[in-house]
Amino acid sequence: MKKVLAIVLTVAMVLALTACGGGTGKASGGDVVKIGVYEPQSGDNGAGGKQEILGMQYANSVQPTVKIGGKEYKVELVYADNESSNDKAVSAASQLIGAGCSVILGSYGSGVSIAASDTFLEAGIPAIGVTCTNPQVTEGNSHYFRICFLDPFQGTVMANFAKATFGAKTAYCLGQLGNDYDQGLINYFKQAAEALGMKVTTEAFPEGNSDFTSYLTNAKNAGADVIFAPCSTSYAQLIIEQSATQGVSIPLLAGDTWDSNVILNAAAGKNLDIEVSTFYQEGANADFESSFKAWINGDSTNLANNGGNDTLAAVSVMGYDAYFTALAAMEKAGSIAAADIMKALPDTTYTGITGEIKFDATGDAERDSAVIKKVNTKDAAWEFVAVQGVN
Amino acid sequence: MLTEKKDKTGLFIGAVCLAVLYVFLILLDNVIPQNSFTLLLVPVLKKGAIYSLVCVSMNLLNGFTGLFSLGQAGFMMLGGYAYAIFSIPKDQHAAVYQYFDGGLIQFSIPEALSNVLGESAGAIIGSIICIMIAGIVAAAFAALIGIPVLRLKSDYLAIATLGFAEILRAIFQWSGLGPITNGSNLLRKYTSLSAIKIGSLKLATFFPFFIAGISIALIVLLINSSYGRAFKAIRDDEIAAEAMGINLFRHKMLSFVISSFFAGVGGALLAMFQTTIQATPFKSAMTYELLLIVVIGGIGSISGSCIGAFLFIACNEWWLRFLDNGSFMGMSVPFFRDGFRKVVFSVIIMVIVLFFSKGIMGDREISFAGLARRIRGSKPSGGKEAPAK
Amino acid sequence: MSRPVVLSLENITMQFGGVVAINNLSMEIPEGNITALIGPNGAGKTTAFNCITGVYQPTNGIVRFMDKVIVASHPTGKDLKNYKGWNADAYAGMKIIDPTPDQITRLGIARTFQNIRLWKSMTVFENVLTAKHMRAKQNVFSATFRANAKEEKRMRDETMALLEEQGLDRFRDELATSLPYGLQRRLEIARALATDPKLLLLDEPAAGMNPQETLELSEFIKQIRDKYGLTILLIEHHMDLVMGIADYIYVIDFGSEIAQGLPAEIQSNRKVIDAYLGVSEDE
Amino acid sequence: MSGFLEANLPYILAGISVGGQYALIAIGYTMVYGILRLINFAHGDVFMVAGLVMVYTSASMPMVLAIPVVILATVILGFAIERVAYMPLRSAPRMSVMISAIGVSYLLQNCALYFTGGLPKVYPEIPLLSNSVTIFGATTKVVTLITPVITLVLVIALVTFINKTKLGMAMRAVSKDFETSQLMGIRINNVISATFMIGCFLAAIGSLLYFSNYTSVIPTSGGMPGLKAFVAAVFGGIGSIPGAVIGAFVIGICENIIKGMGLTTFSDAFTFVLLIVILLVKPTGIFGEKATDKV
Repeated sequence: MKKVLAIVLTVAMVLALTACGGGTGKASGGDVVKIGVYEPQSGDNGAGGKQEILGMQYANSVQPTVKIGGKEYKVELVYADNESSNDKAVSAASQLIGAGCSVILGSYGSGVSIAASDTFLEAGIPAIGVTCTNPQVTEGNSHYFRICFLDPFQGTVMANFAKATFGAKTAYCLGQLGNDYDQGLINYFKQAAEALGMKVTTEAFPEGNSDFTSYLTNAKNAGADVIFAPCSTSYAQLIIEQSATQGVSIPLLAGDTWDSNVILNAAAGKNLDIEVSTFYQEGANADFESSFKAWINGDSTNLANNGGNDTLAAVSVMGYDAYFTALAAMEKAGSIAAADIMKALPDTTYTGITGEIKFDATGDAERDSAVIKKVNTKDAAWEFVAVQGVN
Repeated sequence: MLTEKKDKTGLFIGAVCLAVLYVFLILLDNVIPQNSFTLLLVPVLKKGAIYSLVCVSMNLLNGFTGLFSLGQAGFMMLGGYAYAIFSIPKDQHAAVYQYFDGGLIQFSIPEALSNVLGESAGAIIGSIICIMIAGIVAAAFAALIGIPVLRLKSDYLAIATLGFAEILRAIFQWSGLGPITNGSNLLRKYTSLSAIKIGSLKLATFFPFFIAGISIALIVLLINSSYGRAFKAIRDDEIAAEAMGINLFRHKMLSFVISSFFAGVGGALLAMFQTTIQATPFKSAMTYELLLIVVIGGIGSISGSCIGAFLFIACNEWWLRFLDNGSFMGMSVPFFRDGFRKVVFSVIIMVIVLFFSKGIMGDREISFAGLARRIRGSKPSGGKEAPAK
Repeated sequence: MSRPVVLSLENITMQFGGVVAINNLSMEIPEGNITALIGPNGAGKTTAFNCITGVYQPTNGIVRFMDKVIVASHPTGKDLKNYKGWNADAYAGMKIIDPTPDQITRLGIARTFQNIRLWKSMTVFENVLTAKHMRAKQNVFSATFRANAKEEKRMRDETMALLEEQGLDRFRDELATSLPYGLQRRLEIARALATDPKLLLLDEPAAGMNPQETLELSEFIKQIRDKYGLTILLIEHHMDLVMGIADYIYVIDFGSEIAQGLPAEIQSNRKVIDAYLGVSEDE
Repeated sequence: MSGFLEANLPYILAGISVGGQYALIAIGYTMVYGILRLINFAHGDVFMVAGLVMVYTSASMPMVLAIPVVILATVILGFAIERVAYMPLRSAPRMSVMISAIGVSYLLQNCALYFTGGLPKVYPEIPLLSNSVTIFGATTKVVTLITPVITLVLVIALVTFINKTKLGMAMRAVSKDFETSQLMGIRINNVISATFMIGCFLAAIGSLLYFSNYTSVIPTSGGMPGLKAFVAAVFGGIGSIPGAVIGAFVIGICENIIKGMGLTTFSDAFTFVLLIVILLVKPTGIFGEKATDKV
């Protein structure tokens, strides 16, 4: 019995090895250009990562080829799951490099992007951040670009919005302990809010926490006018649910992570005021949306990855734009070599669904406004509120 | 007195194998052209070496001293942080500690040494010093934690050490300590493996093997010394050990502190490998993973832990990744989608645990002396390399 | 009784919850003597050993070794309230001394166990060598870096000598637990001797041995006593062995001493015979 | 007074309700430990699987049917885990069994990850349990109030079962002395299976209550509650059922008071501090029996 098992295991290992060797061996060459999709597909940010990938997949289905230097290349997306975890970042990144990707897209979540940054740098492969908003992703990195706005901007936008719309005097911030995205955004929100004369209380919940009633009571007892909770959707769902059952009617504000179906589903039918800042407002481009939705509805896996319905998340749209930005950079470079693309990227411009993408000196897209939208709890849909700038 | 003498041939073969490995690693970094295979191989090798060290240190505690401790990830975290904090260059402080006004500790050992000794020497010596600091910090914490928890027995010790690791993690993520630990945010821009080179000779893969090799050699020497025998005596029968004059608390503490020292060194190497460090991944799941490796390799076997570490890392992060991609050798397979790799992987682990409960090596060691004897055609007699039971 | 007393127990009482396992036991063991502690099963013999060797803290009483108090205790708190033994106040003013077993061994008291406790993953040689660890003149650094090779060699040589003397050298690389029962007992004694004791406590050394082996063991015990200048306290059921080698005998039953004296006196003592034969009260 | 109550009652309520849920999981840990001396690391994941099964069954059948199906499925899962992963290792060293438990936990989590695709699943609303009520100005779910009641009823039933029935007696005998019970003709394997099934039954009930309150199920959902419940079991003296229940309530309430005091960063850490303090003061927990090694 044991011997048979041992043999079976060994054979499986060898097969696996050859499969990898074979699979990656014949990777480059031919008329294929590979784009690495460096996204979380599991872990805390798995849901967001999947939606971002959807955008890229859709874009790939819209335009599966690219013409570079008169030659037609088939664009192949190569995926690596970074499991929302920094300690898996290097090997996931190496996998993409090993597969011969010319450019990398991602990741959802700034921490994993920063963690893989040096690996991409050493390999000389440019990366385009889609929705990673932490300034450190691109700061001091010549190879990392991004097409979204940054946390200092987003935090300030939300602080301004809290002041202007709700006349907030006291804000309660809640983020996950050990999550750099949450803590970073809260930090900028706090700076801006205090500059506006607000009183800010910050608290953090430990990973794996599911009881938020005490935090909500704390917010209530602190006399908060708004709760700013830019955490990942798994926790957001619990916060929404529990503030409804606790009867806490303080408006909930959050950043781009909350722009997700998960939030809509959780908030449906509840008496809550939830407002988020994001990259894109659904309904801004009807043609694009209807075909995107048709594509999502056409495949059950896609539908499941989008959270079970066809509401477009802004990250999906950003993923779509990122894909085309990458193609634009290749066309501009006139080459599929990573080094050429990296050289071409700073001057690449692309007008996407979410607006014009143009990189500044640090490699960040020049964005001066964010979309603020609010949950219509009756219809479980997003409602446009405002386009808000810093000033 | 025959077996007392070191078998010279065995030692020689071992040394040659090690030398060949090290030369290969240096070639891998410098001469062998990068291709899709080496690109995947190199990170697995690096991480495998680091995990080997950490698992051997865990084996020292759990396998050789019989102390069931689950705090290893916590000590790795301490080491990783200590390393990073003391090696972030001065001009990067403002960027790294962006929310904490550039942080509290305003010097970098590798940088300071680079100014004196030149860049590559400074980076190498500086990072080695920081690795030592990492080990010492972890060991110091272990000594503090050990005073209360080592009085506890078996499962209670396990749960208390696990608890301490979780407490440490919360403290490190606390924004009150932000100026030192950067709170919930990453530490980065410190001296990483790619900075380890002599002139243009890259040592990025060699270095973790080198440090892990020395550390494991030290642990092996310790295990084969009088103290190592005392540890094993405690594992086999605490009451008899105490009756033979072995001070339980002192020896358990020694084992705990030494194990933590090397876990700290491993943590520092992991930080170098990852190029960024954050407290989040160092949770109990990581300790469980290490424990699984130790068991798969064989509790009480150093070479088993090393083999286990490489196999585990390779399977987890390389060989089985194709299971996630939806196709196998060009064919698309219905069950293959993301997450399937982990299912298969955990089934393999269960099979090993259930059907090969002694692990790959049991409590034996790979012995070059035995190998030499086998080559010469005589049977191995007694000693460590023969099956113990 | 002109020889100096090596070990003395004074009024040792050991109470577990409501059960008094030893009640007011006093003993004196002169240097170079072989003293036996006998009694029926469950009389409290091993408990007495455990009180001497620091495994248990006695509830009351003191133990002296070479004129020095090594164990001292008196009931306090909850124990005092439930105390059922002899005079609770006798040592009330005394500082409690509760050493760990290794401290006792360091002083020069070694023991064997009733249910053999050899280190099962180690060879015969390693079992004895490890017992030498306590007296090794090296710290963890010098041991790891082999800085004091002479010390290590001395330990190994002494161990080898000890094994040869016990006739165990043939088995040096065998696993300790693979030895036949009688040899395991011998190995335990060899291991205890490796700690350089002045006093050796043997807990039923002849348990499970046939008459021939028992006879050999008696000779062996006398031999090591003379060779190492030991004082020996042993617990035993085998009357042949006890009567053959003991210089003096203490008999306990239900935790209390019922007789003491020379072997011949004990053999004819009515109380002892009753205790062993379980004579009922009315007879 | 009413202001004080209104401000602080939610903490206590949350604490009691969380405590009740921990208690139901903790009993599973403590019973298994009592008999096998095994920390069943997979127990928290069984709890998570129960939650996931509920998500999937409730989508395809009415609630009255779904709840019994979930409970049954969880009990069968517990039985299967014991038979497959623990029974073959009965004579193996304790460490191996514990590793097997970690392996099962790993497997369950990864299977959950595979089936859910890593997306959080929304737990269905159970009529009655999920409704909101207001007491003393504090609003909460019905389940919060019901949890301690259900917990106490189940614990009393369990204790009666263990003290009064033949199987219960066998369980007590096995936990006192494994080998002797075997010699006395007790069918060890049946007793152990029964223990696992009872533990999983309670975990399933616990999962119903827990996820009705915290309506998101992810593969790691079982981790923290599992760990906390285990801490509760150790706190109360592992092997003791009343100990586990009291430990669970103490931990649940303390945790929420700590959060209320604004020390949110350390709410988990505090649980472990509490544990370590108790272990140092009373190494076998509050109700644990002192074990002495026979020399």
